[in-house]
Amino acid sequence: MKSVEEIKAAIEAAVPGAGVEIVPNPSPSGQHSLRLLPSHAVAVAYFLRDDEDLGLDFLSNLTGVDHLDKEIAEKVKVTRQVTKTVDGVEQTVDEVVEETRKHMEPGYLETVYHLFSMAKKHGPVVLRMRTVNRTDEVELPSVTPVWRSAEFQEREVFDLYGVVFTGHPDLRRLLMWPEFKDHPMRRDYKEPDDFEYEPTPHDTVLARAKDHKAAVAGQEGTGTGL
Amino acid sequence: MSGSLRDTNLEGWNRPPVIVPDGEGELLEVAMGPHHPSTHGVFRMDLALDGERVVRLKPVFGYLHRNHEQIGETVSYLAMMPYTDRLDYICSLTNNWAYALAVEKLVGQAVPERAEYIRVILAELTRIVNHASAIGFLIQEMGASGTPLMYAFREREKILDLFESLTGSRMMCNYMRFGGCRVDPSAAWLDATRKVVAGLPQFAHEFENLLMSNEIVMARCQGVGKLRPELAINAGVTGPMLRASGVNYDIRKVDHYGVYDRFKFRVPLGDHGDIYDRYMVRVLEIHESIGILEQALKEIPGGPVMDPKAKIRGFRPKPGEAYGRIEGPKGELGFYLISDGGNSPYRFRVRPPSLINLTVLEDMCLGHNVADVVLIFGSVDIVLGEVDR
Amino acid sequence: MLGEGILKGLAETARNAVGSFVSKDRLTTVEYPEERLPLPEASRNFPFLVYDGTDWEKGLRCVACQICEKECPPKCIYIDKSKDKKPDAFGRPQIYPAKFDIDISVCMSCQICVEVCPFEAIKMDTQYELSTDDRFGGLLLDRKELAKSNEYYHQIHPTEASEVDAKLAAEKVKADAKAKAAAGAAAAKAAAAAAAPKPAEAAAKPVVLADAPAAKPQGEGD
Amino acid sequence: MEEGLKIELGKQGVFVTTIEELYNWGRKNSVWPMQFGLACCAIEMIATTMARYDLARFGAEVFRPSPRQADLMIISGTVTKKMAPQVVRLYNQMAEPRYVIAMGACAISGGPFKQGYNVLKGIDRYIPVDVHIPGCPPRPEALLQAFMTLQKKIEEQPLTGEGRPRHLDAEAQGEFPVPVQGEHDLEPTSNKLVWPLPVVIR
Repeated sequence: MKSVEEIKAAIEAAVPGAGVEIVPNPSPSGQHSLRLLPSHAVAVAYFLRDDEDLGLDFLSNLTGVDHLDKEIAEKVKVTRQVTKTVDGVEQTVDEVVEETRKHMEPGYLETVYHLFSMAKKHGPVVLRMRTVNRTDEVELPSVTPVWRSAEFQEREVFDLYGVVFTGHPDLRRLLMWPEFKDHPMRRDYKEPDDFEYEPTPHDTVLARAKDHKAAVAGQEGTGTGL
Repeated sequence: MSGSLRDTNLEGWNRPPVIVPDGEGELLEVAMGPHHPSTHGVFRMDLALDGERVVRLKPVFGYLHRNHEQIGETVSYLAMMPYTDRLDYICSLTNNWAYALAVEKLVGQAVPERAEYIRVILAELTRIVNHASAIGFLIQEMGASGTPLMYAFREREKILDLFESLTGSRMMCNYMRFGGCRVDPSAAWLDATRKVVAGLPQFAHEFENLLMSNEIVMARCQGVGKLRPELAINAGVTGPMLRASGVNYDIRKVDHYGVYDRFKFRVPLGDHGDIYDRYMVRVLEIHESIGILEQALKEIPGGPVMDPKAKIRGFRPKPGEAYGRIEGPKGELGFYLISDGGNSPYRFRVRPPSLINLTVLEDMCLGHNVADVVLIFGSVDIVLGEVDR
Repeated sequence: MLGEGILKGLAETARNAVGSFVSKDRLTTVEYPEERLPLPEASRNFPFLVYDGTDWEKGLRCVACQICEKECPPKCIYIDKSKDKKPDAFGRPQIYPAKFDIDISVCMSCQICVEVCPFEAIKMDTQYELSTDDRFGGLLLDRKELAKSNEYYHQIHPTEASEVDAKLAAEKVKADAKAKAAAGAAAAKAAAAAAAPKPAEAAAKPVVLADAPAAKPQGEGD
Repeated sequence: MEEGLKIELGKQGVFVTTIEELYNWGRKNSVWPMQFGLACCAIEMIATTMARYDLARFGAEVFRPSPRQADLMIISGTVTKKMAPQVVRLYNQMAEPRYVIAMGACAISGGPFKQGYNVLKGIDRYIPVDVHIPGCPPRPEALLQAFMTLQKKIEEQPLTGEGRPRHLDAEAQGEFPVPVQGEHDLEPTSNKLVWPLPVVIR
């Protein structure tokens, strides 16, 4: 099978402006991935499926990943001009200072695709796409018209992560009930408070059981069991 | 498989046109499930019927959504192993293997030779259990209440006894570890397995005789629920269902995982892609599995079953990701793990063969009678624990 | 011929029906309350705590290191560490579990607590007749209900128990030798520099305690 | 009548019984379960009805698909929040006297999955449960034993007065409220009448 670099070159030759980016994977599995731009993703998908050499006719796995807003602290070397008194004379000297800068990296939702070829019996080729943010701009193009196997998996990602797939023929919740409002696999999802009886509470459960107890005590003034 | 995909027109993948009744009467909408005696658990199909014929079928999932993926992201790598048992609860050992394989890929862990042989033996026993009970359930849904399922379960009990004496539990084995297996099977266990395996061909033969040429089975199954190979590939269908449509794709042959390339076995392929072919592919796979078992039990080497360098507690893989997959009895079972260097995976994803095989359920059922829907659904061979996770 | 396949199938069922009178292989029914299948040695259901000697409270091998509590996948173990130390079955002062509860309405019988326990203190029981109509009292086992003697362990898992005993004995010999050596060295040292001898327990104590989780925040229960 | 005398008479070939005993004997030996499998434990439930364990020996081989014809509901597996309203509805549709066995950890308390967002932490939040079987999954023998526990319970029920079966009690609650699937969780999260919350003393 072609390497990721070759696939990238092939995609860029076939789909101008595809803007494919290689995401290296440091794990020994060596499954590096290609990040696509949502605007060209469907064209790239058709190319990958129909190309003579690649023939990736089988979309095996499609899933979402949630990345929260992250505060990144990085140390930057900054050159500053400092006024110093050297030998009784005031001078302006360049000085290199290390500074910790913090910036917020906005969170995003990511979808990951694992492609194989049944005709050529090779794979996987891993693709990724990102949404702009986690709140309002969560649209990604659907690949269901290209690979039918995406149909339920995209519905699942929509259900659990809240990625909206444009072009999906039937985008409804897959696992949760239709009235449900949240996206429970997101990392900031808060579960409903139903920890009424916990004889063996631990870590997160302990915290939630405590919260529940406090809430109940505040409401009724009566204590219940953990 | 005929030619490549490009000569088939998949642009119109959207379903065959809905048959609209001609004026008289209306479509009858039926919700089949979640409590329905024929479905394999809690599964619901919303059907629209024109008389007896199905004109629309929408599966509804989630009645057994147990949040495996969320739990996988909160507990440690080791603690997730027993949860994988409960994904496809008929075949816990293949689930164990798929998960162990994914983690081994993630950290580049080698597995001792003996452990690989044991894994093959257990996986093939599991495959026999699964296929036998799948056929039993299918025939039960056809109306033969009891007998075939009874025979399948009689054989299953024998294999389950082997699992219990090795792993400690009948169904939820929790046996494989990253870098090997938990306990070394004794010589007595291997002998007992040889004895059971020696009895299996007779069972397979009887099971075949019981049903294969039965006229009722043939009348109900042949030509019903056809699946075209092009659609099967495009819809990501895997396992016996894909092979029944005539696509030669068995991950044991393609990925060469474990020590499968040391064994001689054939991949049964169907021709028509109907219920009968799916059923026959499973029957033939039981025969092939028995062949693999005989070879594996003959050749099993000595040695450790666990890589001594493998870590069990405090397992923290370096950041990275891996997708590992095996040929489960139901199809391609994959685990996708992203590690951020922590105690538990950042993302834990199960690629469920049962769910994705159901993508084509509507296409297979359209135009058939309601009674056939139950059969077509049964021939997909799903387990709800894996569909909904 | 039409019907041939059905006849063939009927022949199979007939063979099974007749066979069930002559072959044990075909008549598999076990009449449960009266006759029981012997459980295989590896069989497991719920955990129990092993104690040495005769007094369950004194002989518990558990030292409340809380590793199993941390590793338990469904988090069904609850341990409270004791504040004081009590001598164990071999007379060494040890921390003991002041509270050790297992909620068997949650336990998934996965055996991970047994695997991670460095003290061979928790093992799997084979008892399965536990059905009860008492939801809260009957399914939360405390340390008294969990404690079973080493003899019982030998009864249900003979091979494994003998291995464990051998291992513990070897460990004890090693620890004793080490303690003796340490004491000897200390004595030699003391003779040279008149320093105080090291207590033997420090050397005998397994190293694993070092990474035991920190004590739980106090006061979550009342 | 004294137990000893009864046994003695039995030895002489005279069987003495009361209406109550006869009635309960009939009831306990014809408990028909509902064919209702939820998850992993359902496979063990099926195994119990199969050749080796043979539930038919207890007069319970007739698994009825319809709740109207069933006496016993074996909750065999995880009840999710999506499934809980249906389970309660099925229970409501069963005719009295009806019994419930919660088979396995998930049915009792949510079991290993109780940390999940879609898992109901025990079916006894909505319907009364008669027998709990711990285990994940319980062995078929454990289900048989629970079945015997239930039979014993039926046998001991008096026909009048306190503790009589619900079909003889005109005031017993017949319908149990079916929870509604709300925007975040089930509403209400439990039925306070059947879920008396215990206090765990720590």
